Amino acid sequence: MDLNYSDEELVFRDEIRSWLAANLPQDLREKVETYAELTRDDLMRWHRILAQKGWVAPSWQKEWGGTDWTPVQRNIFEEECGFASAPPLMLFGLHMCGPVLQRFGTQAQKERFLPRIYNGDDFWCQGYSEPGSGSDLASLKTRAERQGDHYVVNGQKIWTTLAHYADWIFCLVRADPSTDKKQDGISFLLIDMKTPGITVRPLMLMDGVRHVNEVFFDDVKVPVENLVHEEGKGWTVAKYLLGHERMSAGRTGVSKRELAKLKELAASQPGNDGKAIIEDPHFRAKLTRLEVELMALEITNLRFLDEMRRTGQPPGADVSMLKIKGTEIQQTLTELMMRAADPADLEKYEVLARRYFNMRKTTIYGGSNEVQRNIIAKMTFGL
Amino acid sequence: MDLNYSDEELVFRDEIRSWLAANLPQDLREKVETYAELTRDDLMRWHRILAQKGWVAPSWQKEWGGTDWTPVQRNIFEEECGFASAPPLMLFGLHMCGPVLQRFGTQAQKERFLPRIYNGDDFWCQGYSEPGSGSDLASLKTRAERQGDHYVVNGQKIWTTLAHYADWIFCLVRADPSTDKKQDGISFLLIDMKTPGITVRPLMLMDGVRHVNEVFFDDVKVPVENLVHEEGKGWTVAKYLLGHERMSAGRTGVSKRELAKLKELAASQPGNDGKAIIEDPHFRAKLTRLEVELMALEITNLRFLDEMRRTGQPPGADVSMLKIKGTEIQQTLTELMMRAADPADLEKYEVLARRYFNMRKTTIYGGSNEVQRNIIAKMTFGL
Amino acid sequence: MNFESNEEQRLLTDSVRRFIDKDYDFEKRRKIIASPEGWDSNAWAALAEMGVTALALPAEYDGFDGGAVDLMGIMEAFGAGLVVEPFLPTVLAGRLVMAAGSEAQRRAILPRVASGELRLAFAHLERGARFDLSRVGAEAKRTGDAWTISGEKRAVVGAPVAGKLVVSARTPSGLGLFLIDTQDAELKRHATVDGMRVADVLLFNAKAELLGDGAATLAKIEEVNDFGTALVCAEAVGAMKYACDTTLDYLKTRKQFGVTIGSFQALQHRMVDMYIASELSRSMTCLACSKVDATGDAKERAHAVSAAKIKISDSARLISQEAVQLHGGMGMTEELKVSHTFRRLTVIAEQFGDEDYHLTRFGAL
Amino acid sequence: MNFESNEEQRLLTDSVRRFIDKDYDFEKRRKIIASPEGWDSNAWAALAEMGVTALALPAEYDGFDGGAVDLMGIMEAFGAGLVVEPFLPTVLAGRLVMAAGSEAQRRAILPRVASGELRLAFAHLERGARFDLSRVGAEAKRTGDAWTISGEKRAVVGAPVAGKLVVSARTPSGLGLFLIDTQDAELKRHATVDGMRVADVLLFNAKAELLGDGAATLAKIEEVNDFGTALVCAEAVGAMKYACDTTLDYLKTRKQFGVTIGSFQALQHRMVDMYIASELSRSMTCLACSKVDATGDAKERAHAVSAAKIKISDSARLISQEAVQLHGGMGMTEELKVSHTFRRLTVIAEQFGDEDYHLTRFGAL
Repeated sequence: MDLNYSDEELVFRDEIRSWLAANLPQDLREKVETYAELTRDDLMRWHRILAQKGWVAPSWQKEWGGTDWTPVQRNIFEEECGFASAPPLMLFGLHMCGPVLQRFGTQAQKERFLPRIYNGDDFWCQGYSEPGSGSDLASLKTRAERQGDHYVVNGQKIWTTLAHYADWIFCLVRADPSTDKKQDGISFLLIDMKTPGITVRPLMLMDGVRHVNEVFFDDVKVPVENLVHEEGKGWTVAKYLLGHERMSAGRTGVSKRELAKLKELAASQPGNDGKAIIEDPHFRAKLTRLEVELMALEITNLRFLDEMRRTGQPPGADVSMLKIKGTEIQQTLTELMMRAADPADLEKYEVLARRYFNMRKTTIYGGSNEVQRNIIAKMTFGL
Repeated sequence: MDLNYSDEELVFRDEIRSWLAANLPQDLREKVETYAELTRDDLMRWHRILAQKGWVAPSWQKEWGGTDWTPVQRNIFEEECGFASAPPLMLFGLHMCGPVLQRFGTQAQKERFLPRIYNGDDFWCQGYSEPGSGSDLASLKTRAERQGDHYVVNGQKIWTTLAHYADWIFCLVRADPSTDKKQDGISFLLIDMKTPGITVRPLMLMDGVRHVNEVFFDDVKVPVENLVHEEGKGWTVAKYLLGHERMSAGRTGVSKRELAKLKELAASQPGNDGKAIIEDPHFRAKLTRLEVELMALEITNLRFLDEMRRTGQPPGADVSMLKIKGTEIQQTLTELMMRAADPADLEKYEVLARRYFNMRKTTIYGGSNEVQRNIIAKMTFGL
Repeated sequence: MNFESNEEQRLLTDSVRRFIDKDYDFEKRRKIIASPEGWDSNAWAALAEMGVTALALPAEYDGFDGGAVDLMGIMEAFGAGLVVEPFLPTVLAGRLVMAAGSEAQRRAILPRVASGELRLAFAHLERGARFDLSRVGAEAKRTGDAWTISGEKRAVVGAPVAGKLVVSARTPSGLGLFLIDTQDAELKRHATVDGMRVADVLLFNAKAELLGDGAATLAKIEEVNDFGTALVCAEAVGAMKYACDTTLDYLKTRKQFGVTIGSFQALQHRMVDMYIASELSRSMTCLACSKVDATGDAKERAHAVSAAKIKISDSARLISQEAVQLHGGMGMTEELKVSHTFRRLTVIAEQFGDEDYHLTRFGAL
Repeated sequence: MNFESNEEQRLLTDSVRRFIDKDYDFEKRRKIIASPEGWDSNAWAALAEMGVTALALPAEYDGFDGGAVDLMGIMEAFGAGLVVEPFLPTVLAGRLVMAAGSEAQRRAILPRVASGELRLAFAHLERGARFDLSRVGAEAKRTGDAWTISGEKRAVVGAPVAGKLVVSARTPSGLGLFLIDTQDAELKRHATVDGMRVADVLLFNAKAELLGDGAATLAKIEEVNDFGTALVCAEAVGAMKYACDTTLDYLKTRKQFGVTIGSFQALQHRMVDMYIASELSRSMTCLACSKVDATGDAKERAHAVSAAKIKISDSARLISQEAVQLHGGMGMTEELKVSHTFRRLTVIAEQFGDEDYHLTRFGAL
């Protein structure tokens, strides 16, 4: 057993680290570090810098731009980006639509969409949840009726992250409402956001920022060539994505950066006795427990990567624990930051409180933590 | 709103307190305070002292020895007994069989059993749980078949507290195994423990002490006059008892005494820095939170009593929260005591560890805390 | 022993509740917090009309001699309705005028507070002090009979809408309490995340009127602060009750996998734990309010108040977080009231000292 | 980076596991802990035969140059099987002889430890010290070349079955480590709640042999103590895994209300939380063991070990309590192994410092 990176991996890490130091624009880094809102341009600028370097989609197939990195290298890259305060990459194109097209798309679909995703020409969003179907995704109702060369889509999506920035949306839609099993009869469609009949309505979250939207489809015509995989096989596609999503849910790189910032903050903010709040034993105990949880998550994440490396298999249901612990840690981080701030410092408190509010979503979205527990109970335990 | 006792109640409390100071034998008090095992004689000696004073069964009907105290007075009495380190009263006769006979018994049954329970002539135990039916009590299988003037009882009870001390057992048995609803067809029987065919087998708990037993019934003949209420109506009797049981589950008097002892202990035991462990901020925080929970429980208990006093109604399902919090507090008390003990003091640690082990049962028995949560969800919330 | 409200308490609380239901619903509140002023003079007038602003002041100054127990039901109603009117700062500063001021000052100020004409705020907090009430840096200077204060008071709740401020400052004899006209200070106005209006109050030789100073001043501030803590606990109880009720409603109506989510046992048990936390918090609030009113012993009062605030801070966090979680995505939106209740409970958990502060304070008693 | 055991580690761990399955099952263990000796010389011989007693000693003294990582799987197996043999005290004291003793002393002691002939224990703890390793009151006196020690060492695990004891005591140059023959001490024997044998060791001018003393002694004790902490974490991981597995089995077989209790979602989610705690504890144990072996930096080592012990203490409590609770009454009985696992985990949570101690230690690094 050896928990250290190998020499090659350390060289790799140093390469990433120094490239990031040289190429991550200072203004973007600052925005990330001050929790400022990132515009579409901010996000895409960073995307394109990475695309140009050839690092924007490490896990893609080589021919479409993948880097052939090992799982450990990919993890190092993500950690370093997080630690360097790089803006997040928008995952809907890179981690979701891209892999789906590579696995299920036609050659024509691949050629049409993959380069544009890679280069950051198109901004993608994800149309999964509906008002009546959150955790119970398979009960979705948005209807796609075949009419000649088109599907005609009617219905509503909700919680659509950054739909107001998006050029394209990939959707789960119901092709056949008559199936016995609700998982059957679902299709996976790619829809141009400029198609007539699409309305995007903001859904303001409690931090006062527009992150998510409702998207309404009113007789939206989608060419049949935008169907991915077979009609009625959308659930297979969705399940394929599930594993992808959870593996990166730990976000240990970002959390390590935030922990370092929390410690700095707590060392600078007053406690009740004139000393810094970090020296308050109650606060310190919470901070230490958080740090321990993050260490445990990080090593657990490495254990999964090591297993992937050895077996060549994607991780099983246990990877849900990365989502559960990763999001709990992210939430506790923001909570302790808010609590570390001097309550007399209105600006600081407000920025950190809003961030705390916003991060409450992480245990809800991407499969709520309750659903993740159900998954472990069912798949790992057989209950 | 007034959270203080009235002047009359204070007079009453002082009367109880000084009587206890004068009449609680020193050796029994010491046994309680050192967590020594109480023998049958210890328990009955205290029972008889209280019986002689006329205070052993305050809630009974006046004609059978009840005191006509208000709910608040009864609570004061219980608190004071707990705080004075009086031995526990065995509830199976006084709080269970006695009230059941007064509510459901024939005049002959009352006259035969109540005075002997009151005076401590008979030691009672409770035959409810069976190996296959713990929380799901109604699924019990012990069979009582009518044969002429007798029921013939066959089956097994488990978790029978102090059955090895007992003269009598009251049992839930199945009179009719053919009913559709498993709650129907259950009878409530009184059985003399000396009847041939009864075998008591100890079930050692992990503190190494014999508290509970298995009781086997092998063609045990029980005269029909020992049936309480009607044949097949035992479930009505059991439900009647449920409310009785939970109301006294808070045990705030005993817990307040134990909290005081915990503080004394923690002030006398070393921490890691040469100061007493009570000054360790981590330990102190746990202790304070425990004290706060106990304060909250005590006042919540008073709120329920106040409501009973005003409405004259027994408390509803909400009283389950007294059981939940009361037992959690009792467990935390024993856990912190164990942790306060100097690990170098083998005798002290062992006594306190065994007590911690033993108290784990409190969240399991008397309707597990999971069942209590189900009760609130169903009865209070209507879920 | 008696947990019931008396007749007057019940009647007044019912009026306040009816007023909130009718004239201060979620839509109305949304407009108020979006308005430039951030409070509603009509609502204020209505509360004054009902006698709320006079309740906790002595009868000799047109008040009703009420205490924390009398305000408990009203604060619960404010918590449930997320009322943002500057009642709490006004009543606290009013009680400081009562505690520290001269007879003439009381006569000049308190009847105007009782009538609702004058709103007050207590400017005490400074940078670096966190919850330690004794840390005051602002300095008062005396020239003849006139005082001026220089210093920076931060995050003063209610200051933007107050006519006068009660300000703490150092004097030659220790700590003093002063009255200043709000217009004599420079205010940096701010709307906080829970919809309240606060201000940083910057004082440059600001004209001030001495209420009182000397050794007893800190004890007076502590007493009024404990009073405020008890009240904010009651407000939290109302907000927690709302959060529990609305979450239970959601569990009963929201369907997933073909059944209501309230049928899932894991969620039921969590709902039970929220409910228990809410009920225990109510008990502790009863204790704190009754001790604040009844005891003259500062230690006994602090014991009850800190214990209550520990429980309320813990419960506020548990209940607000669970309420949002059990609501799923909907709980995250501005559109649902529960997200605003979440924010208010988040702030209350820290207001008048978070549970860490009160753990230390309780432990030192 | 690589979490796999190597071939030797796998083979040895498998042998130990097979041995426990076959010759150290729950019934056998019950007999051992009920016996007057409280350990099993046959089992000990078998472990020695397999090389377990030699594993963590240097090759030059007949050992296998192993470290904590090599022992990890074995300690897990011990934890799962609740093995009560005095392995941990022997290996810790052996490593102290290695760290502090002279070449001659090593030669005299270590090969006998490696072969299984000699069992050791480390007599360090005294009343009033709790987990602070630096608090030693026992005093060593020198007369010519001969040393004697007076003092009381408490709760020394393994002392009743050890041939020799490593004892810490004050010397003129600070702290010293000594060897004494167990028979030169007065032992008050005791069987602890988790089935281990310990003794209070009372020393009255007991003949002692100096291993070493001076400024570096405390650091050596700390290093070996961290080694022991890492090992006991591994033992806990094995015990927690057993507790989780057996609880899951119980959930799958025990029926109530006509269905297995594992179908209740509230219990499923609690089972998941136990499982996650167990897996995260395993990760932290990997970290602690590898740092104990690999780093020469005491601070880095302490950082990893204290973090691991915090996690393991928390998890041990959660898992042991939940395992008993989910077993219902059966979990409370002597008859079920899980109640013994509960007891061992309770003791482990405090052994080598509870989480409060390690929170303070970690915070001070």
